[in-house]
Amino acid sequence: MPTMNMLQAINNALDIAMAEDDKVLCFGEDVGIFGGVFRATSHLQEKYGRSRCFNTPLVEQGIIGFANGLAAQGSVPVAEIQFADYIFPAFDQIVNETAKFRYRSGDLFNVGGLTIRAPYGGGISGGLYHSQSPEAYFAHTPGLKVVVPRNPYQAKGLLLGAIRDPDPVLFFEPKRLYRASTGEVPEEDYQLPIGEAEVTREGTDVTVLGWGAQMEVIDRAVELAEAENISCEVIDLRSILPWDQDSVVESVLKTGRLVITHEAPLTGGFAGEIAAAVQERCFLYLEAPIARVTGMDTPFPLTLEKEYLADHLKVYEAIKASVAF
Amino acid sequence: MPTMNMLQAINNALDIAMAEDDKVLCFGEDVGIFGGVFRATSHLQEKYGRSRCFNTPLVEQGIIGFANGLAAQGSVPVAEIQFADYIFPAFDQIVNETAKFRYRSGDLFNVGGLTIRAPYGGGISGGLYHSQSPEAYFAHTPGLKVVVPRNPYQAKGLLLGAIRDPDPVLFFEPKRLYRASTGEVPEEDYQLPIGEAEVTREGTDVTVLGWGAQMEVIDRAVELAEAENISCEVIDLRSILPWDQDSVVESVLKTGRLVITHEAPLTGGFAGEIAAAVQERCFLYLEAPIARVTGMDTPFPLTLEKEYLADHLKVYEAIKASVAF
Amino acid sequence: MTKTQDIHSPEFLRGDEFSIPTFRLLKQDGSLYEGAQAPELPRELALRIYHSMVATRVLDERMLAAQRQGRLSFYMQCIGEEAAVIGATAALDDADMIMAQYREQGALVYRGFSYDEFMNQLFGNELDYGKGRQMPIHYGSRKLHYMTISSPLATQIPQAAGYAYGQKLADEALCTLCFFGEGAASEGDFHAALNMAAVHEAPVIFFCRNNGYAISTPSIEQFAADGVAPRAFGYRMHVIRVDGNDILAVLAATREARRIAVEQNKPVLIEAMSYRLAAHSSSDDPSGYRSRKEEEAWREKDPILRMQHWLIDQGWWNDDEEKALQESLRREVLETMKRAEKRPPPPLESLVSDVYADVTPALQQQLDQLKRHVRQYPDAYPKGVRSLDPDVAAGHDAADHNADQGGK
Amino acid sequence: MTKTQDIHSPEFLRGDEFSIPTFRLLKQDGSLYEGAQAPELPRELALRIYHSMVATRVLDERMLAAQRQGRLSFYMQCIGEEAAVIGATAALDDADMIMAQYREQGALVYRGFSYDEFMNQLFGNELDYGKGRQMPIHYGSRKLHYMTISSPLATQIPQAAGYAYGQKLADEALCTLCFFGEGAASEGDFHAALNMAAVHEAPVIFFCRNNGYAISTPSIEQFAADGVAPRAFGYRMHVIRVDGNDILAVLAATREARRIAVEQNKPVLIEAMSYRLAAHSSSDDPSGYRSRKEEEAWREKDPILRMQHWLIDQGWWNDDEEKALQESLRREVLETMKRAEKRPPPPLESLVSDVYADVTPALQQQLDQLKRHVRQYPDAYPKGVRSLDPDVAAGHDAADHNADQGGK
Ligand SMILES: Cc1ncc(C[n+]2csc(CCOP(=O)(O)OP(=O)(O)O)c2C)c(N)n1
Ligand SMILES: Cc1ncc(C[n+]2csc(CCOP(=O)(O)OP(=O)(O)O)c2C)c(N)n1
Ligand SMILES: [Mg+2]
Ligand SMILES: [Mg+2]
Repeated sequence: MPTMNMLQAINNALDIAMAEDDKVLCFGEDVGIFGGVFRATSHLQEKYGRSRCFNTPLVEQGIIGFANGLAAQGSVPVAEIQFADYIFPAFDQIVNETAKFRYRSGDLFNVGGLTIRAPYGGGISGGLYHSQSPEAYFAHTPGLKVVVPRNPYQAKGLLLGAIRDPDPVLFFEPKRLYRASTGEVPEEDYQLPIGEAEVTREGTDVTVLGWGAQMEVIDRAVELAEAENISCEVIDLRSILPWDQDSVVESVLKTGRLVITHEAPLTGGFAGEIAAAVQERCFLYLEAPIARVTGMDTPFPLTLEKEYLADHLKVYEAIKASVAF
Repeated sequence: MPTMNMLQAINNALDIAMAEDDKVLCFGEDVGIFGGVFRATSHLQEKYGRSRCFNTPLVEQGIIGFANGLAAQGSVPVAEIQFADYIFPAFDQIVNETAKFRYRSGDLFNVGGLTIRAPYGGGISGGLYHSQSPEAYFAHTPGLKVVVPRNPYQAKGLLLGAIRDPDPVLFFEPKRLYRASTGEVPEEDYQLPIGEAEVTREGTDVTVLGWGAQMEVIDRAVELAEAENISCEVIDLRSILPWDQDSVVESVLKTGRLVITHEAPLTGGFAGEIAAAVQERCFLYLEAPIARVTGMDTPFPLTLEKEYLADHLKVYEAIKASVAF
Repeated sequence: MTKTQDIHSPEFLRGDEFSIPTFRLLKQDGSLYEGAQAPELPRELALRIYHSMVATRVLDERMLAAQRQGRLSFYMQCIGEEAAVIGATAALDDADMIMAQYREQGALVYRGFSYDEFMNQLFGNELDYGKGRQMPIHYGSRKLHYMTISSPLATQIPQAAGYAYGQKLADEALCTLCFFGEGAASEGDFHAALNMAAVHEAPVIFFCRNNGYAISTPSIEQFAADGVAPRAFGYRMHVIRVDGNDILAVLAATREARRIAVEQNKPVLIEAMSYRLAAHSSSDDPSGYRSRKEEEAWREKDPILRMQHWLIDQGWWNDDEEKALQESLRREVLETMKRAEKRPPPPLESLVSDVYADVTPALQQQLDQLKRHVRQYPDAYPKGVRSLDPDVAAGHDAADHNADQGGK
Repeated sequence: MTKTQDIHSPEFLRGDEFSIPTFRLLKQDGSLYEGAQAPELPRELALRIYHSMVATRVLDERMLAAQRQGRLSFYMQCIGEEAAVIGATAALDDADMIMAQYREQGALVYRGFSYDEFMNQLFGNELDYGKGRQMPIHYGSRKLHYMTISSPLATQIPQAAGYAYGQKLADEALCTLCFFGEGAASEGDFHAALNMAAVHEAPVIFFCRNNGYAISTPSIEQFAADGVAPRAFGYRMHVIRVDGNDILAVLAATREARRIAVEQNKPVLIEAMSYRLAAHSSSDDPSGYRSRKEEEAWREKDPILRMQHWLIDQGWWNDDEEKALQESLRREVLETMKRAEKRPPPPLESLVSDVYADVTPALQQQLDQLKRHVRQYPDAYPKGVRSLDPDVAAGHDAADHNADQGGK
């Protein structure tokens, strides 16, 4: 099996989707001949022509508006937003249009073919506007699906799943891992399920939950914890919306403890939703308060980024505190 | 003391603010001679002239962009978004600009003078796009303040507080109550504090928390509950961001139970944040899971709106279930 | 890079240099302007257009009255703009996609949307294709290639560009026509749409109904330029301004626009100059922001009367036919309205379907919980409880109608 | 309502009719075009402009090198566009507000932002006015009326309209100049801004740097029209296109634009035609999307050399002066860079200040928690721990500098 980094895995998934179905289109700012500023769409224009892989003008609301129209028409657009921080000009098209297209028309029309890809997250010295993790904004929006992969294998399988999913999917890519994360990825076509969490490590003392680049952070924290004989069950949520409550609840019923971590600020972050739902379903089984390890309630900083981030040491401390409660 | 409905109270607050400080400007779609589609800005153009109260072109991102610039310059803009459902085209200007203006400039510049008013909420047969309650989208955004009044007295005092607050404030007005809610409102200038919840009724068995139009729903539910001898403590959160954790926690430490209700969909709604924070701080004192009574995880419907809404009967059932747990 | 002429003194242009003329063919009395030539318009098509205009007007008048009587929560009229909307639609292939704003019910009438179909949407009953989820006037029809209306303004404009681009790739020789108001054209989405359509050569017709107002805001507070048409220069886009009350001019202009769009894969902008004769909606009262006199001046330019005069001149129409048409339409509106009012609401399940292609487990749980709740308080939720009672649900005839009206 | 001429045949305009010329004064050899007249430009001002252009170039070259050496995380150069940026700034009153995109450091140089101030921002140290929160090149200066740069494109354009409207109400006889790229002009905010400024008569100059590219996207994939200038017609806005490499033309055009803005309260659009000679940023490599040949052709139009030739012709400049200037600037850049690099980072408290006017209790708690954590793992957070150690914090000289550099 070949080794790929996450960008290669994503590029490979797009290639497979475009080869298979000529209704699949890839576009966005600098996506054409340049292959995107991160090169996720490299060579796709060469292979599939300018009408199927192209640069757009610099206008996110236009990109998603155009993509909504294409999807309604029956095409399968994969639109790239250059950085998740720049998805907000398209917020109306996504939240008021994409999300509500099928519902408001009573299923006469839908934009289920749409996938929106965007690199998200910190750890790359990006400051306020190249570091944000906006998944929670979209997770409050019925009608959308929100997916975040943790490594190249997941990225390829989930992206193919997203493109073929009958609902519109926001696919947030942890850009810190684009080149840093490598692994074996099958050449051939495969899909991973949307809406299902994955238990990546079994344990008994505490459940540690995250998604995307935080999974690497969790792994490092768990290593420290296991060295102290704390047995951790690790869950990659993978889909933020809809999210796999049953898997999380099942784990917490077993461990009695839950630590959730994400990069986005605490207040209104998706960990709040998870904590609220889990305390409701696991109330009598919880042995410690559900802990959240997140970004601070500030815009994303630069020079003190390391201090700001929800890193492995903070997660480790939260695990210890939970077990010691 | 004169009796006012909520629109009159808001109009009165704007009038006082404009009379006091000629840097205060009111603008938005149809805000000028027409006085806004709900007439919240009636007569202000007559009184203060077209340069201080005016119609804008139909472009929410422009309204808020323009308002951000005015605020940075030292003016005190009070921008109206005709319906909260139409605030999303301005999402980028609010979330990436308004919220981060002071932080990113190291306090060289700020848009603290800005207030954004928008009618929100359901119960008026408005369907998908005249009923939304988007407070949670903004509550995940450090740098913003988010305020929701429950009655005319609160509306006037909180709006004057918002306009004079040194930070940008989103002021969501429960449009269902615009004319339906009336009460005594002092003619003169007064302010209510931003960031402080209010205990509107004391009780011992369960804390029931909400904001805006839900407070009326809560009152009806509590009436039913009190008839069953359930003693309810009722809290109006008033400020969603920053929110008054201490007051809520204090109450829950006393009652051991919490029911939170909002109109917005469940998943990612602000009740999740409150529940997550409260379970952390009150873990050993909770006698039942924190309950959330909210809109369903769908776009806002029309014909079946009554069924959809988090009404008094649903809140009442949640109170009973919490007490019976 | 741009290659233009050089100048050596700083001369500013202002746009006034380039005034865009208005294309007109038909005078109010039904005769043609000197030098004007009517587009090809066989009698049958002319009558289809005229019938649609009248049917739209009758519907509008009746439904506003119904709203006033409290039978309907909300309504929006097309009055005064029937020629713009129906003329544009008649210039299209019936399979072209239409993406409208909300004041274009005439397009649906022209394509054959029945009064029953209108009424089901207006009353949000169980036969409404939109399943009673949107406010009145948010029609849609898949079989008639009419995209379901969405309230947020201008969002359909970039969508139309994308839809048309997809049509081009599918090589269907079809185009998309996108209606919007001069107010909506202020939104950022307008700029995004026109630019993207021009760059990517999408076969889309942007049809701006400049009716002078956006709710209370007159167009001079909407933009400083002479209308919306000059914006086309910013995108190097074909553009024409047309008298929106002139059915022949609208038809001719839109036909030519369609030819450019479909044959050359180029977007076109049409600005139809008209006037919103009615209030913005049933919630609005225009007396606060404009004069009766202004309204009267425009009432004299009524597009339906103008076409009627022309038809009579052609010998294709007479007063008796007019009377008969009006009467039969009025009767039909009343009958269909009564039918629709009586129909039950959509079932409780419709609250959670279509959020996703399949109902998610979490939504199913929310529905089940709601059902339990409604059963507990049946009197509090008369609409919801109905669909819970299997006898009631089975007893009526709605299911039969569903099959042939679904459109999808 | 719009009153225009009538036509009776459906003629579509395409905008090609209205080609906007380019205003030029100075040839590359330093001589004026025939018939051209230089704007009033006393020697002292000319040299201030020229020094600023050179100082910007030197800064750009040195800092890109520093980035390549790994001393700096990121950099963006203005190379090739110095005349556009500095010429525009020199036409303003120094108290006019400038709201820039990110490639306009020349404007700051011209207004007197010191190399120290640049460096503190670039290295995000404790003296950075922005407190080390934004990426390099996000400068701002309150005392120099230069709005802090924000990465999201085009957001400053409607803000500039609002800022200028506030200036008008304050009756200050000042205006706002807003810089943006031809790429950013595709954003919805651009349309919003120009329309609002035109309708509300804000004294704002929209200055578009059309440098041919938005990262890899050439302007022909950005818009179908001949540049950005024709969009002005859509707003009935004064517009001029100017050779952006021609310092005299930019100066003359912007002065006239300022006069229109301040005296008539009318917005103006200027499109400066130039070329981004360098890569988009230090993260970019243009060889994948454009040719050396194209770059070389533009390198021959270097705006600094062009002005230098003119200055030499005036007898105001010579090679020795050039050499001395270059050397002293290079030395200064290196010295200030070394100073800035060595300065400590902002204190941990800066993570939570300025989110709101006052630190909220919740943020104070988050900070306290972070402090405890950093104390527990001091080696993991070398930057953060520094400000926790009172001896270290008191020992250095930063506090002294803070007072006179704060700008606010
Ligand atoms: C994004 C958005 N903002 C505001 C509104 C509220 N609104 C509904 S119609 C309307 C005026 C539209 O005017 P115009 O586009 O000229 O169309 P007309 O009503 O004249 O046909 C406004 C402001 C909306 N529906 N969507
Ligand atoms: C809203 C937004 N979208 C995308 C980006 C990423 N981005 C940064 S610069 C740039 C190109 C800008 O081109 P242009 O406006 O022509 O300015 P230039 O770099 O040529 O000076 C892009 C796409 C951004 N910063 N903001
Ligand atoms: Mg209109
Ligand atoms: Mg550029």
